[in-house]
Amino acid sequence: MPESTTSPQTARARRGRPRSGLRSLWKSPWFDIAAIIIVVVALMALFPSLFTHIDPRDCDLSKSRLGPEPGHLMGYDIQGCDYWSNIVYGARTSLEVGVYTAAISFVIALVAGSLAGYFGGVVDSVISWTSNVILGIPVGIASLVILYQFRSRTVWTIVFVLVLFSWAATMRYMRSSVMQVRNLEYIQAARGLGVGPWRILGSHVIPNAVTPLIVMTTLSVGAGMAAEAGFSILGVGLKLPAFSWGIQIALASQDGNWQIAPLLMFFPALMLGLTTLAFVVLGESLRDALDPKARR
Amino acid sequence: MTALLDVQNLSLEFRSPGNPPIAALQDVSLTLDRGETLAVLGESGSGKSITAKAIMGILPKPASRITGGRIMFDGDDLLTLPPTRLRRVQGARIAMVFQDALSALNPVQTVATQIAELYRVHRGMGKKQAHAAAIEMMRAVRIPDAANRADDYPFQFSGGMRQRIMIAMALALDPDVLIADEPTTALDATVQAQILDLLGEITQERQMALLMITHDLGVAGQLADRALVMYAGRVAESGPIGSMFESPAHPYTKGLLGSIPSAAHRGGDLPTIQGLPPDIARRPPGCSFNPRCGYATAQCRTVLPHLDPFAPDRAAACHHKGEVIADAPVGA
Amino acid sequence: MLRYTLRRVLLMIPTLIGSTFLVYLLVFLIPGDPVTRLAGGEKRLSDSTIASIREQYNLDDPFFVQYAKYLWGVLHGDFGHDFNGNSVSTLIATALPYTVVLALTAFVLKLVIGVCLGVWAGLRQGRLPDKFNLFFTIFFLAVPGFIIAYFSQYVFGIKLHWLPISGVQAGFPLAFVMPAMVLALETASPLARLSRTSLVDTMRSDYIVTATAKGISPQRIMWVHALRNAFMPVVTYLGLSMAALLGGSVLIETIFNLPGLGGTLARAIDTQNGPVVVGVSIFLLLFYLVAALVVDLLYPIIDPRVRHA
Amino acid sequence: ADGTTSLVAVNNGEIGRITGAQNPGSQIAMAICEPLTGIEEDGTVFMRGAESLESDDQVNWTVKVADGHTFSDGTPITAETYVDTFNFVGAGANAMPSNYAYGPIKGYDELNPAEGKATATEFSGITLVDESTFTIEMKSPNNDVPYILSQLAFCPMPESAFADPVAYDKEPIGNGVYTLEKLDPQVEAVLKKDPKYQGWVPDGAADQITFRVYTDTNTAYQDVVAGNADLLRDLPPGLIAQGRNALGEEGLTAIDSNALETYFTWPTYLDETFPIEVRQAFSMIVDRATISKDLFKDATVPAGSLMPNSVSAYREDACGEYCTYDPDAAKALIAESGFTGTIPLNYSSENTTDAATALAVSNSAKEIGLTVEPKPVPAAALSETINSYELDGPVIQLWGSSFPAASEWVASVYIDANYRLKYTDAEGQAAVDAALAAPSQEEADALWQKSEDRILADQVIQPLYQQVRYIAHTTCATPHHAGGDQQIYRTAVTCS
Amino acid sequence: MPLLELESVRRFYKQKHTMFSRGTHGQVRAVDGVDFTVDQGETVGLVGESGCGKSTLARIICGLEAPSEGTVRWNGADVGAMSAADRKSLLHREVQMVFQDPHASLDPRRSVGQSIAEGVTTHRLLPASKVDARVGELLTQVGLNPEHAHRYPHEFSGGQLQRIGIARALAVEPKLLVCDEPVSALDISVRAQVLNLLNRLKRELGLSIVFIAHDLDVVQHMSDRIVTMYLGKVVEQGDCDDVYAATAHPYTRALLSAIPRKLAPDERLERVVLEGDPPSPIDPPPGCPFHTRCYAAVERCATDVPALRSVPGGQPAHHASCHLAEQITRSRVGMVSTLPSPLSLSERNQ
Ligand SMILES: Nc1ncnc2c1ncn2[C@@H]1O[C@H](COP(=O)(O)OP(=O)(O)OP(=O)(O)O)[C@@H](O)[C@H]1O
Ligand SMILES: Nc1ncnc2c1ncn2[C@@H]1O[C@H](COP(=O)(O)OP(=O)(O)OP(=O)(O)O)[C@@H](O)[C@H]1O
Ligand SMILES: [Mg+2]
Ligand SMILES: [Mg+2]
Repeated sequence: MPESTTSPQTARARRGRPRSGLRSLWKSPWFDIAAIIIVVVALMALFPSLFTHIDPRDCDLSKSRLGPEPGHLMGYDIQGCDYWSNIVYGARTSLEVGVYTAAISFVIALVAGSLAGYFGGVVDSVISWTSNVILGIPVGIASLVILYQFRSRTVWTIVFVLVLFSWAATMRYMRSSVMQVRNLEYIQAARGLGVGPWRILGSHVIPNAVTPLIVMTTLSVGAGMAAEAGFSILGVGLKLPAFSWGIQIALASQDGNWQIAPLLMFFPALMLGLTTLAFVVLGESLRDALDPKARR
Repeated sequence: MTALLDVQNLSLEFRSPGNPPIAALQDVSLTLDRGETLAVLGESGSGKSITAKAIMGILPKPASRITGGRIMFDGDDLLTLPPTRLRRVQGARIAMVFQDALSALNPVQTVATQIAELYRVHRGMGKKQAHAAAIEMMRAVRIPDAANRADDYPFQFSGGMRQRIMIAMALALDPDVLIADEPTTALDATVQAQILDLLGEITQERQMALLMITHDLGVAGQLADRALVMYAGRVAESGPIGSMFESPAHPYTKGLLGSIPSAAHRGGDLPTIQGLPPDIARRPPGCSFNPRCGYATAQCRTVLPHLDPFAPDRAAACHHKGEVIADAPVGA
Repeated sequence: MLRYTLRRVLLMIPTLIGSTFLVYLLVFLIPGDPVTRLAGGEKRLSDSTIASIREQYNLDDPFFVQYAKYLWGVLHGDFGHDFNGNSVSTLIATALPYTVVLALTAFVLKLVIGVCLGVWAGLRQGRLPDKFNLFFTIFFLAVPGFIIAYFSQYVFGIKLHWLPISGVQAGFPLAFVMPAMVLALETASPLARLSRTSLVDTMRSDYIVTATAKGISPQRIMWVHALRNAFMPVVTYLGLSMAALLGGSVLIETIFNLPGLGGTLARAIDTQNGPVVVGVSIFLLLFYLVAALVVDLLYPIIDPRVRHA
Repeated sequence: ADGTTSLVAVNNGEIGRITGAQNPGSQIAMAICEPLTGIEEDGTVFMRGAESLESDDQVNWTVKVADGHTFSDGTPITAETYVDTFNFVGAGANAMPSNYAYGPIKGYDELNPAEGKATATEFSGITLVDESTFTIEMKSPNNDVPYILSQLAFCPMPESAFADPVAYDKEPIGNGVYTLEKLDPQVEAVLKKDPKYQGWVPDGAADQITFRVYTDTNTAYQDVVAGNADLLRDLPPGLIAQGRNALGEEGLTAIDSNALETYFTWPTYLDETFPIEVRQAFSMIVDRATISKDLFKDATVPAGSLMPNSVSAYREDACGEYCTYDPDAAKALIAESGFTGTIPLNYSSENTTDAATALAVSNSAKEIGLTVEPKPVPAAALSETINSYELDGPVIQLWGSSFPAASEWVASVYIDANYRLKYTDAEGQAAVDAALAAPSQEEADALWQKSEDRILADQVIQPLYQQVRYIAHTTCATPHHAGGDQQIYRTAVTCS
Repeated sequence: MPLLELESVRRFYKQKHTMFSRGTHGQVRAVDGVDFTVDQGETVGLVGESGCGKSTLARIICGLEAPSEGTVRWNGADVGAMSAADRKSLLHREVQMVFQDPHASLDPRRSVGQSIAEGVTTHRLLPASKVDARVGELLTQVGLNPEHAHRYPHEFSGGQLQRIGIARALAVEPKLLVCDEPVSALDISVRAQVLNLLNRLKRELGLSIVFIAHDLDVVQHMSDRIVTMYLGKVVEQGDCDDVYAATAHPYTRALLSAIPRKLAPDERLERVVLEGDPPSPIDPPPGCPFHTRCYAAVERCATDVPALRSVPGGQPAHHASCHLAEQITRSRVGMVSTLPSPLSLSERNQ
């Protein structure tokens, strides 16, 4: 065989193609916006005092539900507390609950869905059976009862319950796309190379089947944030007074408060929406970056 | 008189993030008339399929970009034709057989549906009628037991059968131009002969123009009137197939013909063109073929040869075509 | 295929038993004694009354005895009673039609909205419709459902007088249009997103190029070629959501005053009425299981390469 | 169309039990029931099913049943009907939720032993005299008997009801102004005026009343605004402001005599943990005026008394300094007590106004360095904790009277079955007993106030606010109430 | 003992995937009772009509598909009875396949370098640091550029992908390479390079090859032995020279005669044109499956199934399933004169 005209080393130096497309992420303005939102919200969660000097519980009841004014950009909440600092301090719980829940159930769904979809048979039956039982239980009571058993509840307790009841549904997306991919010829080719089932799953099936799961997971970040509020209100969530966007939305929605002061609803919903948007865009960019055909 | 299909100086680039664009096609020109068969030969990876896709208007987006040239079909420039008018050309007047038939067929539609779709979309036929016509086409390309297999899915067919489905699809609407990208590679000799006969018949009877990409010089010789040899994204040589095979004017063509195996080689190595096939991302300066060329001179390493006509209907992009022709003919 | 179906149907039995047991246990474990609240808000029942009521509903038995008695009843077609003396079967039978009508209407609307939005965005990837899809999704995710519900009640009920504000008095379709629409909008986001993304993925396949070469319009390519290929996750979602819709959206049923299953279940949980909770749950679970089975049976029809073991 | 009037009233939530219960079917029960007595708007009693009700000693009461009154199915109502009903409902074994109302009658304890089987099947205090007369003997002197007998718990039931009271509840046969035409617990109940009914009919009572189930207040409100429903009671704060604009004066009525009050209650078994100074301080950091005005937008009024203004013994400021917002004094008190812990403030998680209150209290406690932890508890769990004396801190509790009498407010604090505070106080109890036996209202009121002062001094129960009932209605409906308690069937209706 | 041994292997596919289909009715008989062996260092050319079951057979050999009936023995061990670990370390380590459709058999989300390296890393053939170099070497061997390793499948031409498929299979250094039309999309020069490479590996490492191709010149050049299939069955097999020179089955003959030879048009004697439609593998005709299209068919062909047996008068290893094998061998119908005549061949063989 003839020799190559250039040695591999010089060639690589000349056309330094990144192995994965992750670097191209930074090229998209949408991704930038999403990244900025996430960074800002994360900063809020970590260092709320960077964003506000007002104690969120320094309240004056007579200012209840007053609108924005200088120094109080978002006005006052129902209790007459500065709403902006409430929002800032709410970032932590909301972000933690939303992101942890989404991330953990993503992982569980990924694993369970892949196993069920790829191996089928008994594995599938067991996993599907479990998920069916979970889906058949009314989440309302189940989470109430479970959370009630915990005397001290942290963010992780909430996340635990939310994950417990969310992986069962998301698992099915993974399962279905794995079922679609598992018989394709390149999977057979890998099998023919003697690649073990786990490697096949990890490096061939999952990358080609994970898209729907990413979509559903990023969308669920907001859902987790909202669900946390329900627990707090019911008395099985975090110890009150707690701050979170979910609680703020829930309080604003009670007793017709939103009719008197719609902004109380607007601001936390906006934050929740922006954060979800950021994660959705992030997921979308990630997906594009992982798909060699999508790169521009 | 202009030809039915006239590709002029087509140039095309591939782009990918973080890399300089790759000029996949440079100044590719070709013409094709009614009833004529043009064989496109050339190195693997030289841009044959890309040329075909460019004509079809189905280049991969957003990776590729046409940087120059025109594709005239029946008086229209396909590159600037509005989408709705282009669609009336695609499939109906210009049709294409794709190189890899499994990926090119929709995995979740039965093969008959996919053929019938053409009748339904372009001819407005009813469902039943289109289905029947589809089965008829499947028979024409010699799918055994066509009526019974019509409702099978592509993955249930063998490689050659899928390829024939692609051919059936391309021929379904009696196109004016058929672009066939290695249409018979997966067919055994008997079926291949039948399909080639069928193609020959259609070009004769219906004055269809056939642009046939192939590596099988036998097939080319049997079917084509003219041939076009591509090398590294450029046209190396073009001309009537007979005279070209007899006296190639480009060293690559010559090398190609010289690589045809014969009984004499049994047990030993087959002849090849020396050197490594070029990478279009890194063409050497001057003539792309110069590192592998026995005729190469200093001029070849610096000056890009143009596709010069030299005999009636023949052209070659070589600084030394005279010498090449003069050398003794090669091969069988 | 038939074997697979049979096996799945048989598997439903342990699933049902497992779930009812769990649900019953959960109700049992809900903190607090349901009976103490029967007198209403403020007044407290006398101890003797509480004792009598507990006896009446078997509440003084240990858990397993309660469950056994319940199961025994179920096997004899008696699903028990709520604390107001309504039989659970009647409750379900009256609530079910509303829920089914609402769920089906919402399902159809949602399917149309979600898939159309997805396809539209997929067709114009990166352009305005795509962005619209994104913002639609986020908007309906972030804005609480009741705002949309109240807003549409205000606009279409009070201002325009097109539709009744609430209740079932107007019958189908009038009474169901608005709640179904709101429910559909509220839940169409994931569908829109999912179908859009799956479609975009699919649109990068080679056979889409073939379709283009056949001179088929982008719309037809989307609907006929890409959609079915992209449909696996979408159908999965639809299956799950059909079951969820039949479970009823408590919020929408509450706001629009539809006496459906969701509300029945929510109230039963609230009053810790085991028989009702379990009764409704069995029902919903059955829906869910059937939906899951249908979806699983649909997979190989959507994509013939999928086989069930 | 034919000149008949009709009313569509909002029923908050599913129609539960109608007969023999407090809520939520009681509005329907009121319309189909004619108790022995009735209550006027100003809180005075008048005879309905009874022709007369007399007693010399406030212990033994003689009831003469009005002649010719029948159940809607035509069955005549006699003294025996009442006696049978009372014996039935009063017996705990029959599991009638309204059983508690019979507590003051002699023989109740034998019928309702705290544990074990009942030792009697009939009230020893109730005797049938003749066809139209029976007597009731109370445990102790009780001048509230005319009020007590106005309660739904004392509605007569036909004999057929006793066999299966649950079935009867679905098709009740009443003796009141209306009969139940149609009942669909999840959708609506339709009542029609009973043409055969002989007794007292409220002015302007509609020919037909529909109780339509609404599960969402805002929706109900919108339907009232749109004219699809006529009457909605208990508007939440957010809707009151809204209603003022949308409905105006003629569409929004506030009942100015109140019958619901919210308290902080401190179980006495926690006295060690939370000494009296702490309780006093706690009460003083509550800014009742601002809570009512700003937090609840006037849906409540600050309470300074354990009784609401619908009771004649009511004083505006019985509580004095401890119900006045004074953080500095509170701080001093806490310092004095040396208390450093956390006060968990329990409330029912279902109650959104309690939640807002708890948070407000917690916020203002923080200003003086006191930690109050708002602690929502699922309603059933909360009742159970209260009933089993296992609270860990004060609890926000709502109390509503069944009739406008001071006993319903002050006396109930001493009855352990109500708040479960384990509160006893000999002096206060004596005042209560005396008040119940007092011959005149003035004397009684003075005694009530005295016992109220005792309770307030012990700080076991602290007034917070009284709910103001706001009613949204269409112009054709004029809401009516009886001593602060709105009774829908008494709404005067002008539209057809 | 042959390296690979297939014993009456069958593979039926359910055609219509309805809920209730059962039994063998309506099944595609893709492979219908094939006995097949490959020896160490041997190249077996597998030819046959499109759709006759070659790829299916190839997949069965590589253990990618289980036969419906029959046994496959690799190195004497029954593949069907192997444990998963054995399969990996024995079968997949030593038998590799080059897929007919190079595009579909490459993971679109992995760079071709990753795909090629996969076999090497799976079987831990090389330390991680040397894998890249090995990939580069393999790419060079098949005439591609080492830096192409970082590209993704969709960035390659059909012929390039085909070579990547070959590189992937060679990466594992198998004992048996099953090539399903490995060079069909390559121009002659590159094809020659690849074929030379395969032959070199065979010479140097004793690689065995099952070579499926339609280009009979290539098959002839590569193969020691030829197997012809028709409708899921083996109809002729024997040493390459014997089959080419003394073709005993009319179908093989038809195949040989159909090679397009524009370059030497006049050397063809007579082309055998197959009449009629190819029969259906769902419902194969009775008797000899080829009789419906056979130019030499006689009455008994329609009823009697011919057995695969030694060609009378030919080499003992030369088998054909034709009642008329002897006549066919003698006739010159469809023979191509560029090939040595049967006579001279037998002379040479002696
Ligand atoms: N998964 C499948 N389901 C149903 N039928 C199948 C399947 N795979 C192959 N077949 C059928 O089996 C027969 C043999 O197919 P195979 O791919 O082995 O043919 P082949 O000899 O490789 O043909 P070619 O040369 O055209 O590639 C064909 O009729 C084909 O339609
Ligand atoms: N998306 C892409 N990005 C970058 N390069 C590409 C892309 N698609 C094709 N190429 C390159 O373009 C060149 C021409 O490809 P084309 O498919 O036209 O070759 P071909 O002549 O048809 O070869 P073959 O005979 O092997 O099919 C090849 O070198 C290929 O690597
Ligand atoms: Mg090509
Ligand atoms: Mg094949």
